[in-house]
Amino acid sequence: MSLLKGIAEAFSLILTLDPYLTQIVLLSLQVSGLAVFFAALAGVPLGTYLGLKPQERTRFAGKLLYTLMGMPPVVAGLLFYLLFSRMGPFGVLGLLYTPTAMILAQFVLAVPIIAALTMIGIRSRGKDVQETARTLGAGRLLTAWTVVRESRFAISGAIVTGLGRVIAEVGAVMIVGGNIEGHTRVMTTAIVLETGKGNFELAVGLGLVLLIISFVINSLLYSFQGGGKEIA
Amino acid sequence: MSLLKGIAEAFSLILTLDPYLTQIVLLSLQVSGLAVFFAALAGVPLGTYLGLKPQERTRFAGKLLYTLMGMPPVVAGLLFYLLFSRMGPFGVLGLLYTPTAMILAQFVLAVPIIAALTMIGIRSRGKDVQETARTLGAGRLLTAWTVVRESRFAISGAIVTGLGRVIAEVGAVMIVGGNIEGHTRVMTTAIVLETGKGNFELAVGLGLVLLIISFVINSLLYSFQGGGKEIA
Amino acid sequence: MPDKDIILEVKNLSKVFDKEVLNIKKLSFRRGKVYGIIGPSGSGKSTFLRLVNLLELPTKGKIYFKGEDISMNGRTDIPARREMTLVFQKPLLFRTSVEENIAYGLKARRFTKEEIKARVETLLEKVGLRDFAGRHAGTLSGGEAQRVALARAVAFEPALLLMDEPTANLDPSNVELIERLIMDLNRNTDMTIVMVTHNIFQARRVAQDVIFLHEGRIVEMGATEKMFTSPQDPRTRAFVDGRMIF
Amino acid sequence: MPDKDIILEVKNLSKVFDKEVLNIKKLSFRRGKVYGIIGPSGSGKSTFLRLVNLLELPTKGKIYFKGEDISMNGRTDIPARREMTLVFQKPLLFRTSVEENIAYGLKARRFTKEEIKARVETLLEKVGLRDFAGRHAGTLSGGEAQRVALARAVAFEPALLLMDEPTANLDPSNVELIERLIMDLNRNTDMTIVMVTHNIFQARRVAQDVIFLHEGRIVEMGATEKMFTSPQDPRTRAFVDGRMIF
Amino acid sequence: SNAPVDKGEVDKVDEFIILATTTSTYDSGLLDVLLPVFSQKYGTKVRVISQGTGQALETGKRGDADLLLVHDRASELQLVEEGHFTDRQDVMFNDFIVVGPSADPAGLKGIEKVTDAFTAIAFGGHTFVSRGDDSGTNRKELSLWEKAGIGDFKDWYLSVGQGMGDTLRMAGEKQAYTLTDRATYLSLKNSLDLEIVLEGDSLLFNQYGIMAVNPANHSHVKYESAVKFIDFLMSSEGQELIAFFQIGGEGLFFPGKGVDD
Ligand SMILES: Nc1ncnc2c1ncn2[C@@H]1O[C@H](COP(=O)(O)OP(=O)(O)OP(=O)(O)O)[C@@H](O)[C@H]1O
Ligand SMILES: Nc1ncnc2c1ncn2[C@@H]1O[C@H](COP(=O)(O)OP(=O)(O)OP(=O)(O)O)[C@@H](O)[C@H]1O
Ligand SMILES: [Mg+2]
Ligand SMILES: [Mg+2]
Repeated sequence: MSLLKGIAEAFSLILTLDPYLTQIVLLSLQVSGLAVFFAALAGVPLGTYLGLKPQERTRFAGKLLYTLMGMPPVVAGLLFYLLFSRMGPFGVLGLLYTPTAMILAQFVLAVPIIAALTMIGIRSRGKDVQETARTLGAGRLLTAWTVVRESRFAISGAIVTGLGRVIAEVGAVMIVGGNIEGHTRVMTTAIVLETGKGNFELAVGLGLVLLIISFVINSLLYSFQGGGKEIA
Repeated sequence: MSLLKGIAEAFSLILTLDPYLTQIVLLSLQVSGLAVFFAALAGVPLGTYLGLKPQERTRFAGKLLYTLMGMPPVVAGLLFYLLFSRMGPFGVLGLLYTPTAMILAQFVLAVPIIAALTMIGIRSRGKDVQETARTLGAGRLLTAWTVVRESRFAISGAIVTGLGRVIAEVGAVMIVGGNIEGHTRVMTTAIVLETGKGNFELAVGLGLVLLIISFVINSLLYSFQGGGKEIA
Repeated sequence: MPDKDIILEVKNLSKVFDKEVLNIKKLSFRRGKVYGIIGPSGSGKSTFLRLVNLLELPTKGKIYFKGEDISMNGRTDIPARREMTLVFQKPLLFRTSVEENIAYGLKARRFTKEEIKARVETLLEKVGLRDFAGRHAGTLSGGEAQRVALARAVAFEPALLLMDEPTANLDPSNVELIERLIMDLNRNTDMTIVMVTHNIFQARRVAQDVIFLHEGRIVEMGATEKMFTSPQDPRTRAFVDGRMIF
Repeated sequence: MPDKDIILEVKNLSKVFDKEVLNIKKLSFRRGKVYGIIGPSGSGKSTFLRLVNLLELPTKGKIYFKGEDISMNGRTDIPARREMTLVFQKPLLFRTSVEENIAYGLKARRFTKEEIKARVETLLEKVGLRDFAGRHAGTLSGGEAQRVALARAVAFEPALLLMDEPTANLDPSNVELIERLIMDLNRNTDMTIVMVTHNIFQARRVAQDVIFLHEGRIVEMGATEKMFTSPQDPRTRAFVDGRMIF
Repeated sequence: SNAPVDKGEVDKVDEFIILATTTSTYDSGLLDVLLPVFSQKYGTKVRVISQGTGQALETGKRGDADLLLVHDRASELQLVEEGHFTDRQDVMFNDFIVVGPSADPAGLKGIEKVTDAFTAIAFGGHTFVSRGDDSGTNRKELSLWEKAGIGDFKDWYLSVGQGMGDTLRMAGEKQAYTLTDRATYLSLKNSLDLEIVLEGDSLLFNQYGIMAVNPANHSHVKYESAVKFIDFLMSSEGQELIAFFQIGGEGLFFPGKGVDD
């Protein structure tokens, strides 16, 4: 197959909404979307809390978050495999090779990313926002909300970075998801499989979709970061 | 296998420097180390150049870098597969399934990360450093060197982020490396393989090593970023 | 029962960071007056304001606001805070419109929409930013931002207005505008105003009483004119003399 | 052949950003004198200094340094730059020791190690930072940093020293120290000093000639005392009168 | 062999050759026995890429490997016919088996014909894990479903797109049935919670073939070394190594050709 011909065929697969391809893309978005949604629910408050503490007093938490942020997806996959396998402590739940297991693994990968980046974002300005809100008589809740709202660009950036990272990863979803067609097969695992099988049109088609999604995610990220800076 | 017993055996594999494990770890370090070394040679100057330009004039380059930074490793892997396969345009080089191909794929993944993060780091202070150097009579070369040296924390952070990202990725090295024992088998591909084969001690052992490496990398990153802030 | 006219009083107030940076035996502020706090860099001026506004907790000592001890138990979330405010030297404006910024404290106090609108309008007029309501705060110049911050602080008519160097680094016309605003507030409201300043001319122009801090302690205090014409403490004299080269 | 004593001269100098922010018909600076540039915010003071130091390129016009046109061809990397320097309002110190900072310009000019060591020592003494050579620049206070920046700028004895508000936001004792340094340089060297300042008192204390800028144009210029005692232009008068409230 | 080797010349020794093989041979551990002996003897290393048979055939057709060890005899012969590969030999055989949970909910243990067993699985809706990776085993499995007359796969049928080892592991985790080659099953048996529930049907015969990539299509392939490797496997030494390879006292492969065409 020539590269160009493959890309052309890939485009036609995308434009005709090939059902196999569509279904994989939707599952990817669903799994990573849910994982990141829950990760944001956990990570944003955690990052905000840490970001408002003096840096000296969160040195350990900061290091821990950074370490977890660098957790290789395959290691997270392995860990969940051992936990969820029938011989493992949570084997009875029967979660291995289900989308739930994939969501959990990606959740664990995304939480430190979102929390750490939120923490950094809040640190740059959050303390001042907090104090300003307090001088103006804001209560705890309004203060917290103001801090989050004032760092909305950084926080959006954190969430989008998390999404970009998990939607593109293959190690964890391969190990805990098992790449079951129609059930746990997502874009990345499908690309690996179809490349191996020599179905290059499909592989390239999926690659293009993934690339477009990454492009959108990173455009968002860039405008959040750029935006954050420009509006000061 | 119980999780704890597995970890104990994994430790003994690590401590006795099991040759299979050692060799895989060393190859990982070598491949990712070289990829990041060359990526730094390309990415740091590029990021510095862009960081010194007015932000308005690098909007496109910035967006492009961010997009490439989010390039999913499997997509990079697929691309290099199609290029390096014998039927592909660079097939004659015979690079598919070699460490060189893995280094190239990881290089391509690391360059945008290093360039983009360098760019951001330089932006925060580089313009002022450049002007200060120029007011003091520094020539082009000294000025450039001063800018880089003054942003050394940001740049180190960028490089280390790149290293952390590529050493943990599995999609690209699996596709272009082929996971050949003793030749292109790195930590991440080995973990996937050994998990599949049920060699959990080995999988966990490799996972631990990878985790430790990530831990070191991220501690460095944290201190670069924290350090950058504190020493101001 | 303490003097009804004393809005703020501190006793044996001490703050220790690495070392003790503030130690004030007794100091009281009367309703409706303007106070200037002067002192060299690092003398504890900002720390004092932050303690009073409960942004920091005192290491020791008591702070009475309207006769009530507001520093007790380390609790900082108490109603008295809603009756005072502090304007930082480099005020932070929220990343919203000028209007939203000024309305912030009013919303926190559940003022009605109409009331808020009316106050915002009046204040913008007063600080010379009549057409700025819809502007994004990030687009303001330094002097404009400082004026918005002041408007935001006085919008809810606090009984006590604390200001940390409100005119540092502004150009003369902005300095004049802000000083006029302060004097206006003093004339037309019952507000007690405490302002920290590096600028002794400014203290002289605006403040009725001056407190001179040095290494965390009150070196001298009293009516402004008296401090300038006949300083008692040699350090005050040195500082006041310093103006000759300023 | 231009006057040997004129170190800097600009002719028809104009800079357009979104609109024209500077437009100077003719202006010259003599060797060994101290000039003050005064004007309201946004009047183009900083822009003028940046143009002279070739950090910006003029939209139009010529800049002559020692009689040589240094603004030609848009080239900014020319030898004349090594004979002048500009100290920013908020100087940036490199993230190294104080000593390394001061030595920077000397190293760029290939001074010997011994010469560098000697000069750094003398200068540290002069700016009152004798034991600071080994200190990391990041640990300095604002006033200390400003003094190091000044030492760094004069270390290589530029023929032209441009300063952008060198004492803004410093406390009086630091202001005095820096003004003394400037007056020292004026007395003991042949350096031409151009300083931008908001502070008209400072101009009066330090500068021999004053240039008053308004909306990018020179409104008035001349000997300092004359400008203050009998300003000709109504705008100068307003500004000089403004000092009454400062 | 259609590429005569001139014994007069000094043979060029290649540093390595690339062997694309099905995951079932790879996961069984057989190559760990064969390759060192070959490398020792000829000074040529063998780099192994483990793929499904379909992928391996694709890799070979593209010239990204030098020789293949796979098990889909019909396709192999056709591709040799089409000129993609040469020097094909029937190198060894074993058989496929159906494995499943010891409880055997579909009751396969009493069934002899694999097509009946598959019918029982399908009608009972018992979970079946398919490799779904276009491997030899996968192709065999698909042909068996076809023979059983079943074309309607529902929730109970999991196509996982992975190698034999992973597929067995997944079947174990899911307590499901799957079709596997005997060698891989035996090599992983101890860490699996699966039993053989059906074996011996002649339909389950599994022939492995070895063949070289045709140098006429890809001039870069190391054809001579590939032929050496094929000759080595077909030699009495190679065939004995295959015959004596055991796990837990059981032989995994039988040398040579199993059934006449
Ligand atoms: N959070 C803190 N941790 C440690 N030391 C502090 C802290 N805040 C203030 N200090 C120290 O307390 C002392 C008084 O600081 P403060 O900011 O009150 O001085 P100031 O009078 O406002 O000075 P300036 O005129 O420079 O603003 C200084 O020595 C300062 O370094
Ligand atoms: N890079 C730039 N792009 C666009 N406009 C600029 C730029 N730099 C300066 N200006 C504009 O040029 C005008 C003059 O600016 P300049 O900084 O020279 O003023 P200044 O007299 O130094 O004021 P200040 O006293 O506030 O420092 C201002 O209106 C400013 O907004
Ligand atoms: Mg202060
Ligand atoms: Mg300026």
